Amino acid sequence: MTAESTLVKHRPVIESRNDFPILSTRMNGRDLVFLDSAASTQKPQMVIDSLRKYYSEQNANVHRGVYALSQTATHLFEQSRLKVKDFIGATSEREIVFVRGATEGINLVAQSFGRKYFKPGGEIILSQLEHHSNIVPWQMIAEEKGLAIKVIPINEKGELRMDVFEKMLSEKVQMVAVNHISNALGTINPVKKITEMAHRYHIPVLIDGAQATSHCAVDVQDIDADFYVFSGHKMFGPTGIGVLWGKEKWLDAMPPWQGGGEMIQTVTFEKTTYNELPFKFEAGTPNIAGSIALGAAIDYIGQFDMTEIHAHEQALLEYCTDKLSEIKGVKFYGTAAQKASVVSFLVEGTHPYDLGVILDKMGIAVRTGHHCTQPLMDYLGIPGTVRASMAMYNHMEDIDRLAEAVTKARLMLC
Amino acid sequence: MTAESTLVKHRPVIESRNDFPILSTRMNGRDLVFLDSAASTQKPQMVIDSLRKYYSEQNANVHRGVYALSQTATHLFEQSRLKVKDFIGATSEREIVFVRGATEGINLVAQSFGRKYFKPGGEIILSQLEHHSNIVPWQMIAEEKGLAIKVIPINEKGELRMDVFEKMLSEKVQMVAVNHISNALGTINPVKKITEMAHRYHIPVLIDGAQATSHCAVDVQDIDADFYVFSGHKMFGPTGIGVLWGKEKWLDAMPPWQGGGEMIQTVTFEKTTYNELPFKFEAGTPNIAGSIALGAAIDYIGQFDMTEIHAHEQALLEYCTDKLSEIKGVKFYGTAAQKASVVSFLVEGTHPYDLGVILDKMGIAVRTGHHCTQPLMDYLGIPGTVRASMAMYNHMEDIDRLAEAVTKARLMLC
Amino acid sequence: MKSIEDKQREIIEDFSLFDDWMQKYEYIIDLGKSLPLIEEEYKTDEYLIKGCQSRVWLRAEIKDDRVYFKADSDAVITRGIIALLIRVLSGQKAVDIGGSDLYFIDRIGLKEHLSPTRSNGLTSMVKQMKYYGIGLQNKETV
Amino acid sequence: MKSIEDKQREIIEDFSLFDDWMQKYEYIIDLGKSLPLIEEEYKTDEYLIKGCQSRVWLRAEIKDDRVYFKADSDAVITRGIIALLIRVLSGQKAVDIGGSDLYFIDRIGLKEHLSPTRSNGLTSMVKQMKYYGIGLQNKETV
Ligand SMILES: Cc1ncc(COP(=O)(O)O)c(C=O)c1O
Ligand SMILES: Cc1ncc(COP(=O)(O)O)c(C=O)c1O
Repeated sequence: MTAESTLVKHRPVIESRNDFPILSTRMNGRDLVFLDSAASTQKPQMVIDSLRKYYSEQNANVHRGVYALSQTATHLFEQSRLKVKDFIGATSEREIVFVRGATEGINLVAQSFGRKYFKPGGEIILSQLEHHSNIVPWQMIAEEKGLAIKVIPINEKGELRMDVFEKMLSEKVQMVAVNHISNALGTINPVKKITEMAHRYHIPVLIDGAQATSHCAVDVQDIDADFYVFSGHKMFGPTGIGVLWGKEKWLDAMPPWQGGGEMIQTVTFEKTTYNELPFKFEAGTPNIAGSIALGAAIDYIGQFDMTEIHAHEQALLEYCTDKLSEIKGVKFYGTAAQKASVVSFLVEGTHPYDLGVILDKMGIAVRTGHHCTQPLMDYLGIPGTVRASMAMYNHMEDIDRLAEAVTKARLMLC
Repeated sequence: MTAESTLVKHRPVIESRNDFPILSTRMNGRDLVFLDSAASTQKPQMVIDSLRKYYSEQNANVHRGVYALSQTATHLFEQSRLKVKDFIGATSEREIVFVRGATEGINLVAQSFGRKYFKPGGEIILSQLEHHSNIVPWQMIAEEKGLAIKVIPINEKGELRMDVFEKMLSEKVQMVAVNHISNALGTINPVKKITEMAHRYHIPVLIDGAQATSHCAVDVQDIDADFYVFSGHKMFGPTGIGVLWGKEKWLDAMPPWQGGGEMIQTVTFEKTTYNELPFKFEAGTPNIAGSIALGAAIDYIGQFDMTEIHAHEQALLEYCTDKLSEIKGVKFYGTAAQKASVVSFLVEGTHPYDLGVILDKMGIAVRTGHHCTQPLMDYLGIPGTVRASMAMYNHMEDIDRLAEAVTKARLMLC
Repeated sequence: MKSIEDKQREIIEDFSLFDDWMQKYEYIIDLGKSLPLIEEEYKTDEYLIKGCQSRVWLRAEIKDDRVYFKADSDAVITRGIIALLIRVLSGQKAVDIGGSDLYFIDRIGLKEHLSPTRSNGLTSMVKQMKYYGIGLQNKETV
Repeated sequence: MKSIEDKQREIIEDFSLFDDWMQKYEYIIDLGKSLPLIEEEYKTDEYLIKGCQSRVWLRAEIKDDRVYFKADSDAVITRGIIALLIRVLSGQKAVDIGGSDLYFIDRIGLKEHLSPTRSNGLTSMVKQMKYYGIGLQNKETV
C-alpha cells in the first residue's frame, strides 16, 4: 500500500446494506432476509445504474467502430478489464479473459489446455470439496484423453488432508484444480501452499475462486497459481460475466477454444491467424454491458476495506454458529479453522427441504440441497444441508431472524 | 394466426424511435444518427427496465432454490425460454438453448455435433458471404477431424450461386452452414430452399440468423433447418445472451459441450449423468438477467407487426439507396433482389476509414471496414466498405442526414 | 366412492378453515406424518421419482378399472401433499385419473409445490400418476 | 534542428488558429495529401503495421545518432496524422525519440486517433517509432 492510499477513507461496511434495493423488499409478506449469497449475491444500485447508463447512453458494439459511441463502449469495456486486473493483482490485462462465469473459465482451460497438454495415463487431482463445475469439465477431458481423476480427501472438519495431498503428487499428475473457498462448507483452502507443493512437480494449478472474490482480497501473484477463475454474479456484479485469469505463458501457448469474430487477426477460407491475448479467447460479441457492470462492482467493493468486510463476515459467522447451536438438534457440517461466512447445518429429525419451505414462508432465503456438490454430500452420507451464507450486507438482525425461524420450524416439523 | 390475435392492435412502427433513450442523445455535439444496427441494435426502455427490475426486485440464482425469490427468478427465466420458443416457432422449449450469442451457438454445434458426427475426408459447405463467426468454428473442427471447407460463390449482386451450390452437394458433405441475412451486403438468402436441397442428401443445415431476427419473422419449422442461432444484442436485447435452436433429435443425440452445474443429473467422481434438454447444454449459472431481458425484447417486438417493420425498413433501404446514388462516385456493394436494410458502399477516391471519421464528427454512426467478413472483402477486392444499417427505429430524416454528410465528407476528402 | 371432483371440493373446504399459512402447513405436516407408508421393499430406484430437493417413491396397483396409489417421500411436507393427491386420485377410475384437472392445489394455495421449478419430485409424480391412468387401464398390476 | 519539444509547441500553435473541427480536419487531410510518400518498394508486408481500419507502412533510417522516418497509409486522415508525427520525430536523436512524450496529439484534440481501440495502425506505429529510438541507436540502417 502506498502512503497515499492509506489516507483513503473507506465507507463503514455496515452501511452497505442500504445500497442494495432488493434488501428492502418483502418475501411472503415478511421483510426479506437474504442468506443465499453463496449462490448469487445481490446487486448494489451502482451496478444497476451502470447497466442502465450503458444501455441508455453508451451502447455500441466494441473494438471495430470508428464513431464516438463505439469508441466509448470499447474504452469502458477495456477499462473494466484493467479494473479486474488490478482487483486480482494480475501483471497484465493480457491475462484477463472475459467469460460467462467460473464454469466457462474452467471448461476453457480443461478443453484448450487439456487437449494440448494432457497425456494418456496421467492424473488430475481434484478435492472432495469441489463444486460440479470443477469436476465435470475435468471428467469430460479425462475421459477423452485417458486420464484418471484423483480426489484429495477431507478431515472431519471439512479441511483438505494436506498430508494425503502431498503423497498424491507425482510426475503423473497433469493438473491440480481446487476451490479457494468451498461453497458447501465454507472451508478456506490453503491455495498458496497447494500451488507451491504442486509446482515442486511442475504441475499446473487452477484455483476456482467463485466463492472467494467477495470475501477476501485475492492476489493471483501471491497465490502463484497458473489459472484463477471467478463469476461476476457472486461478487455483486451481473449474471453472464466472469473472468479467467491465466499466466501469460500458458494463455499464449494454448490454442483458441471458440472461433469467430474478435478472436481473429486475418481470415481466409484457407488459413486463419489468431488475434493476440486476451482477444484470442474472446470469440463473438462479448457481454459488453456485463463486463462494464462487473467493473462497477469492483469499484463498489473498492469503497470498503476488504479486511473490514472479512472481519464483519467473520463476526456474522461466529454469531450465526452460536445462535444456531443453541437450538436443539442442530448439527453443523464444516467446522474448518479457516472458514468463510457459510453455515451448513441440519436439524435432527427434519429434512432440509422441509426446513427451507418453512423458512421461506417466514421471509428467509436459505439454500437447501446438495449445493452442486453431490460427491461431498455422498461422502458426508447426507442428502444435503440447509445453508445460510452471508455477505457484507448482512446484519446481526438477519441472524436473529434466522435463529428464531429455525426454532419455530423445528417445533412445527418435529 | 387465430381469430383473436388478428384483433390485436399493433403500434405504428414509426413510434418506436421514442422508446430508445440513446437515440435522443448527441454525438460530437450533433443529434445522434445511429446507422450501425447490424453490429448491435439499441435497446428500448422496456429492456432496460427489465434489467433494473430484475436486479432490484427479483434476483436470485435459478433452478435450485426453494425460496420465493429463487422460484420467481426461475419462473421468469423459463418464461423467457417459452417466449423465444414462440418467437421462432419451435415445437418445444427443450429445443431452446441459451448461449452467449450466435458465435457461441455455432461453436457449440461445430464442437459437439462435429466431434460426434464428422468423418475424415468429408466436406463442410459455407458461403462466400459468411461472417467470421460462421467460418472459424468450422475451420477449427475441420482441421481437427480432417474435413475440407467448400464455399458457395456469389454473383455480382451478392447473391448465392444456387446453381453451383446444387453441384457442390454430395454424400461427402456433412454440414451446410450459411447465414440467413448477410451482415456485410444485406443479401437475404433462400434458407428454406438451401435446407431443402441439402436434406435431399440428408445433410444437416445450420442457419446463422444473427441478422434476421429483428428484420423478418423467423419460423424454424417452415425453414426446416437443423440448427438456427441468433444473438440478443442484435434484436434490441442485452449483450451476453443468444439462442441456439436445434431439432430435438440432434440435441438429444449430441454430447454435452461444457460441463458444470445445471447440466448434470447426478455426479460422482466415477460417473456423471447428464440432465435433460435444454439444460444438458447450459453449464454453470446462466445469464439470468440477460435471458429475461431478451424475453422483454421479444415482448417489445411483439407490440409491432413484423410485416410492417419489414415494410418500413424496405422503404428506408430504397430511400437510402436513392439518396446515396445521387452523390458522385458512390458505388454500392450488394444489390440482391432480396435485401435487408443494409447499404454497403464506397465513394470513389476515398478510404472507408476517412469517410467514417468525418461522418462521426457529424454525429453519424456507420461502420467501416471488413465487417468480420474478410473472405468476402478479399473476393470483392476491396479493403472494406462503409456500411449504413437500419433498424425499425430509423426515420427518413436519418437518411437525409447521412446523405448530406457523405456529400460534405466527399468534398473534404476528394 | 366419491368422485375426483367431490374430493377436491372437500379438501378446498377443509382448507378454507385455516386463517394463516402456519395452520395450513401444520395440517400438511400432520398429514405427512400420518401417511400410510409405502412398504420398505418398494423404496427402491425402480419406484423412485427423482427430485433434486426431495425424493418421491410411487407405486400403483390396478384392480378392475381403478388405480390404487401408494407413495412416500423423504421430506414431510412433500409427503403431506402426496397424501392429498392420493386422497383425490387413489381408487379412482383410470380414465378419470388420466383426464383429471387438479385445480384444488391452486385453490388451497399450494401451487408453488407443484411448480416444475421446485424440483421436489411432485410435478413428475403427478405426471406419472396420470400416465398410469391413461396408459395402464388394461393391465393388471404395474 | 528544432527539438521535439519545440516542434510540438509549433503544431499546437498552428492548430490554435482553427475555429472548428472542419478546419482542423481539412488541414489534416491536406497534410495527408502532401505527405512525401514512402517509395512503393517499401509498401510491403515487411514494413506494414496492421490496423483493422487503415494500414500503415513505416520505415526508419539512422544517420549518425538521428532517426529518419518515412511512412504512409492507405487512409488520408491517418496519413495526415502520420505527417504530424514525422514532423515531430523524424531527424531527432534516437535517445530523444525513445523517451518522448507526445502530448501535442492530446492538445490539438486528436487523441482519439491514437487510441488503441481505433485500430487504425497509429498506436502501433508510435510504439514502433519509439522502439526504433530506444533499440536501434547503434545500428546503421533498419
Ligand atoms: C451474420 C452474422 N453472424 C454472426 C455474428 C456473430 O454474432 P455475435 O458476435 O453476437 O456472436 C454476426 C455479428 O456480427 C453476424 O452479423
Ligand atoms: C465453488 C464454486 N465453483 C464454481 C461455481 C460455478 O460458478 P458459475 O455457476 O457462476 O459458473 C460455483 C457457483 O455455484 C461455486 O460455488
